[in-house]
Amino acid sequence: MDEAALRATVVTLLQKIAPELDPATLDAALPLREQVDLDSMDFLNFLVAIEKRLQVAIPESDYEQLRTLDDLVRYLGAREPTP
Amino acid sequence: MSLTGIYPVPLKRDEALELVRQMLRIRRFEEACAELYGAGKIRGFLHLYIGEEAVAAGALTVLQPEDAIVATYREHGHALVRGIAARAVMAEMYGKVTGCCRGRGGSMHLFDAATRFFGGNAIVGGGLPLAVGLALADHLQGIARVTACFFGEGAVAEGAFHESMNLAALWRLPVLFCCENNGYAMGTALERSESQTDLCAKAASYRIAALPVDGMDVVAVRHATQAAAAEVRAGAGPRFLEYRTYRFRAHSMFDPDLYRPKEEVEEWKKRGPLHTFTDRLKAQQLFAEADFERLEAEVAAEIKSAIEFAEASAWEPVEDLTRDVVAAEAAS
Amino acid sequence: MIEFRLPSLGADMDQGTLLEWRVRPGDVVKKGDVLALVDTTKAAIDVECWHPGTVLDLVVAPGQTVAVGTVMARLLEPGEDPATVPPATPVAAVAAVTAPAAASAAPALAAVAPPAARQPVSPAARRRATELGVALETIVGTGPGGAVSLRDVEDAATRKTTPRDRSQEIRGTIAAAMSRAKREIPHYYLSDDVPLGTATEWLRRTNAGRPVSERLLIAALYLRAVALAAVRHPAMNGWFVDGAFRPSAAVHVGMAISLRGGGLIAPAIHAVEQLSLADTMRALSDVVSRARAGRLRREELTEATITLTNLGDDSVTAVHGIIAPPQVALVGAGQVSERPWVVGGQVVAMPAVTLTLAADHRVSDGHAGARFLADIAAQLQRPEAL
Amino acid sequence: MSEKLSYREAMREALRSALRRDPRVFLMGEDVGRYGGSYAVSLGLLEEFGAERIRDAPLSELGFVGAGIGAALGGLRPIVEIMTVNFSLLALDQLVNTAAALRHMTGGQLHVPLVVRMATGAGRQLAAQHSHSLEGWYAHVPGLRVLAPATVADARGMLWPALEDPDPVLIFEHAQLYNVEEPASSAVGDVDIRRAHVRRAGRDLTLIAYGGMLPRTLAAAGQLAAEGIDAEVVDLRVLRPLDATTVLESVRRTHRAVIVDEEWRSGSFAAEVSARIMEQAFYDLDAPVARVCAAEVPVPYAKHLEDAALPQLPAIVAAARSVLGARPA
Repeated sequence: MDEAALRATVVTLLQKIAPELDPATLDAALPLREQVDLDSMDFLNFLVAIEKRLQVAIPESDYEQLRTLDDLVRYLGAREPTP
Repeated sequence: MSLTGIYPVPLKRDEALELVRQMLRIRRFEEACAELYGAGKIRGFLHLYIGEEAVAAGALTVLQPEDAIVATYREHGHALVRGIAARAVMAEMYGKVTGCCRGRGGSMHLFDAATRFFGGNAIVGGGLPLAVGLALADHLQGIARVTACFFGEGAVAEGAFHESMNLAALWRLPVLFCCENNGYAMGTALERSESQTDLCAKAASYRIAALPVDGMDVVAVRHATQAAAAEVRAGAGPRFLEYRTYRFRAHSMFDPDLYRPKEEVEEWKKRGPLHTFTDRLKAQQLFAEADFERLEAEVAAEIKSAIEFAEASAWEPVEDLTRDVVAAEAAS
Repeated sequence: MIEFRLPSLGADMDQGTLLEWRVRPGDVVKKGDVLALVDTTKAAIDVECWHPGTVLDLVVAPGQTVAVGTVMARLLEPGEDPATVPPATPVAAVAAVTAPAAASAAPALAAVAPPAARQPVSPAARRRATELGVALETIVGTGPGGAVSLRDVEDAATRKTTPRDRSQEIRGTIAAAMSRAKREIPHYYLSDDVPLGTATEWLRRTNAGRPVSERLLIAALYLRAVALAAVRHPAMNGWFVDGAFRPSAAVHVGMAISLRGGGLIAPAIHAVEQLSLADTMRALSDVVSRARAGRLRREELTEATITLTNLGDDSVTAVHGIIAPPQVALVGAGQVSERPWVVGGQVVAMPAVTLTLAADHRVSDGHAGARFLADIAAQLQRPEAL
Repeated sequence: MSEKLSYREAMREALRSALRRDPRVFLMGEDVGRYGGSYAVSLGLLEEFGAERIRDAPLSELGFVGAGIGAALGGLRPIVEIMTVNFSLLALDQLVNTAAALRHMTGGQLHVPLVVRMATGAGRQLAAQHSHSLEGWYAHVPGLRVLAPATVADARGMLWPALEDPDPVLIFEHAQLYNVEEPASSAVGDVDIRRAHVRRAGRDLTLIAYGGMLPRTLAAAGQLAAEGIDAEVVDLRVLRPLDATTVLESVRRTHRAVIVDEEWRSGSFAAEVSARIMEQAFYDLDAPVARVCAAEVPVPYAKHLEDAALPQLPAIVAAARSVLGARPA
């Protein structure tokens, strides 16, 4: 999956959590949770969806690295697909 | 009127004076009431007994304290002679809380449990079945006392009269039926309301021994009542006395009194119970003008005091309005 | 024949709009099956069936708004011959609902009747509100006894711009419930800073070995701690109804969940005191996702016995909440942050949370509340036992 | 011309006119003749119509009411006067067991074209045996028509339609109304004895009253108007069969109802009216129906207690305000 496709997938999954999200207004370089109003449960569910879809394991200790959309795409691009 | 006439009064002086005093109390009390009614102190209906005093004075002075009295809405005299304090009666007429019924009954509804005075009934004939029941209670409990039931001749037209006469006779109950026949049921003369104007004949038809009495003669009333009450008390069953009397005033304060000739009223007034009795006593040297003056003064003081008491008394608090509709513990 | 009627799912629910049927005629259903999804002023709610049977016909069509108590579908009892069943009578839309139809709702629903006192609304106002599509919960009554009057409804209708705006309705529902709470419940408030060093470390270690879907949130620890403490402090757990407190044996924790686009809902997670921590987490996850999707069940809306509100994701230190009637207590948690903490005579950086308690003074006093709060704090020091 | 006519005179005129109009009509009761009626309603009629048609009866309520029923069966049109509603209890048997029942019980063979008039109500310090309002009891009984004229015009105009009614009609005359006067010109012609009457139009609430409570209720409406509250006043005037239509039409417009009734609250006629409103206009109500009734005590003699026992103007005004809630509609 190329970066564009990966980005699109992540946004789609994010929209399932936050249906009102307009991707055009999302700044990929700014923290997601503030922009999209994700609480810890939303974020958890978001990660669950990513794990399921992309078969990527995300340890809790990595949460700190996953603040922006760019972070996520970079992080997932480095790990996908899980063998 | 067989017993009327000038014959010696067979009474001791103090007994005679007591009869005068009671009649005088009633007369002066009611005259005061009429005046107070005009002044707006007494309201509702006010039925005066003036002219008929000999009946209450003669009859009630020979009944015993344990006997029961049932009366009508023309009952001020009965209440006074029975021993309800004039001040309590007057306060009741005023509607004050110190009245014998806390001011709830007024003129037509004087009651006093302490003297076994069971009203005070403004429904014509309403007291008769009640009296039968009081007597039934005595009969069933074996208590030898009399229930004296006063009612006007107008009540004779009610079904309650006939039902009560029959019950009392059938069960031989100790009721003394005291019919005060003043000739008019409100405005209707006896002969226009009864096919049989001989009321004793009606009683006799129920096999009740009946006697007409000159209700203007306090001595006749006294003796007839004494004798009849003794028979009733002895268990002979009910007795019926027809006191033939006359009210000098209209039926009530609101009665223009157009239904009887003025001459008739004047004729009866000549037979007024108070002055005919005192005349006889004077003729017998049992009574002097000074006695009369002394009694007048006593009675005047009593009534003045009663009025002052009523004037000074309080009204029942409005918060107590719903008190005594039923027993307190059952009220909700 | 079984009549499947629109149940009353909350104190203020008079009607509902059928969103979709989950069954078709001929389907065999068992007790507890969800038959329909119904939209209410509060949420879209799954409505289940209380009797086994076979769906005979669907009386109400999706999109139709009907009064509580209206027969929505008819089911044949097991073994019943459809030939013996008379044809269904069509259902009137709610604006034309007649008195008997509305009145007939009560008996069948008594068992699930909401505990809260009914909002006083005059009959004329209620009817007019239906006609105008005004949510009664949003209206402060000025009629006799504070009842919503005809004029109140008409005033509200003229103020209103978007009649079917969900968030506005929810806002109104919250306004009504919270106004009532502030009016009726004498609140008292307590707070305590609770160290979470042990708990956060335990969570970190526990979550480290787990896939995302099995990881725990601190909220789950709070839920369990509150439930276990509530069992020991019955004056915090139950309902105040008809002038008396009725403690609850089970602890159904209403979890305050903020809704996207505004609003708040606090569905109950049932019998948390009996759940494992993992099950608690699963229940929490489930209820949050369904709440956000507008898909709650009726019990979840009406049966909470105590509320937990966790604003830990927001940068607030403490939350002083309003009790949701007829409950009598609400526990609030602020943000978990590192704070200077004295441990063994040394100041250390300690993850800590400010826990608050809002409780009903008609039922308990500050001392009892303090002990309850202390108990929760103590539970959180032993996360492995949660 | 502003010649006045009192309620008493209006009733007398109604009697006189009926006696002149129909030879089958006669008046019977206690002291209706020579005495002129206990409330002087029939004063002078004896002289004009004679003792046969203005017939004094002994104190035999059961007897002469029953005789009135018999005379009606026998082809006459009796008007029976009972002194007060309290005394009518002595005749309750004949009224309920005979007059009201005969038509139905005989399968329609017999009917009782009888009119019974009686005074009702309190306010004159006559205490517990002369003051009650029991018309609601009679309104409970099928087979009777129960009227409560509250105005001079109704006093004048109800009697003839009542006499034309082939079934028994009871007319309750509140004793407090006898001296009420209205311009004589207002009291002409028959009155519809099937319909209630709106005495005052208003938008904000409906005050419902009858008989002796009507003047007081109108006064309350006047006082409310000064406060900016526009009350409609419905005079029921026919208690049986109740003209629910007029009441409901009004309540559907105003959405609020206060019923003023001198009867005791429990089981009062007001209770019946309230139930009708609840049954038939529930969804039109914007406030609970309120009632202003007598205190549940036998009416006491003392003035202040009697006043306290009866529905008074301030209580009516207060009830009206209460159904309006926090602000006037």
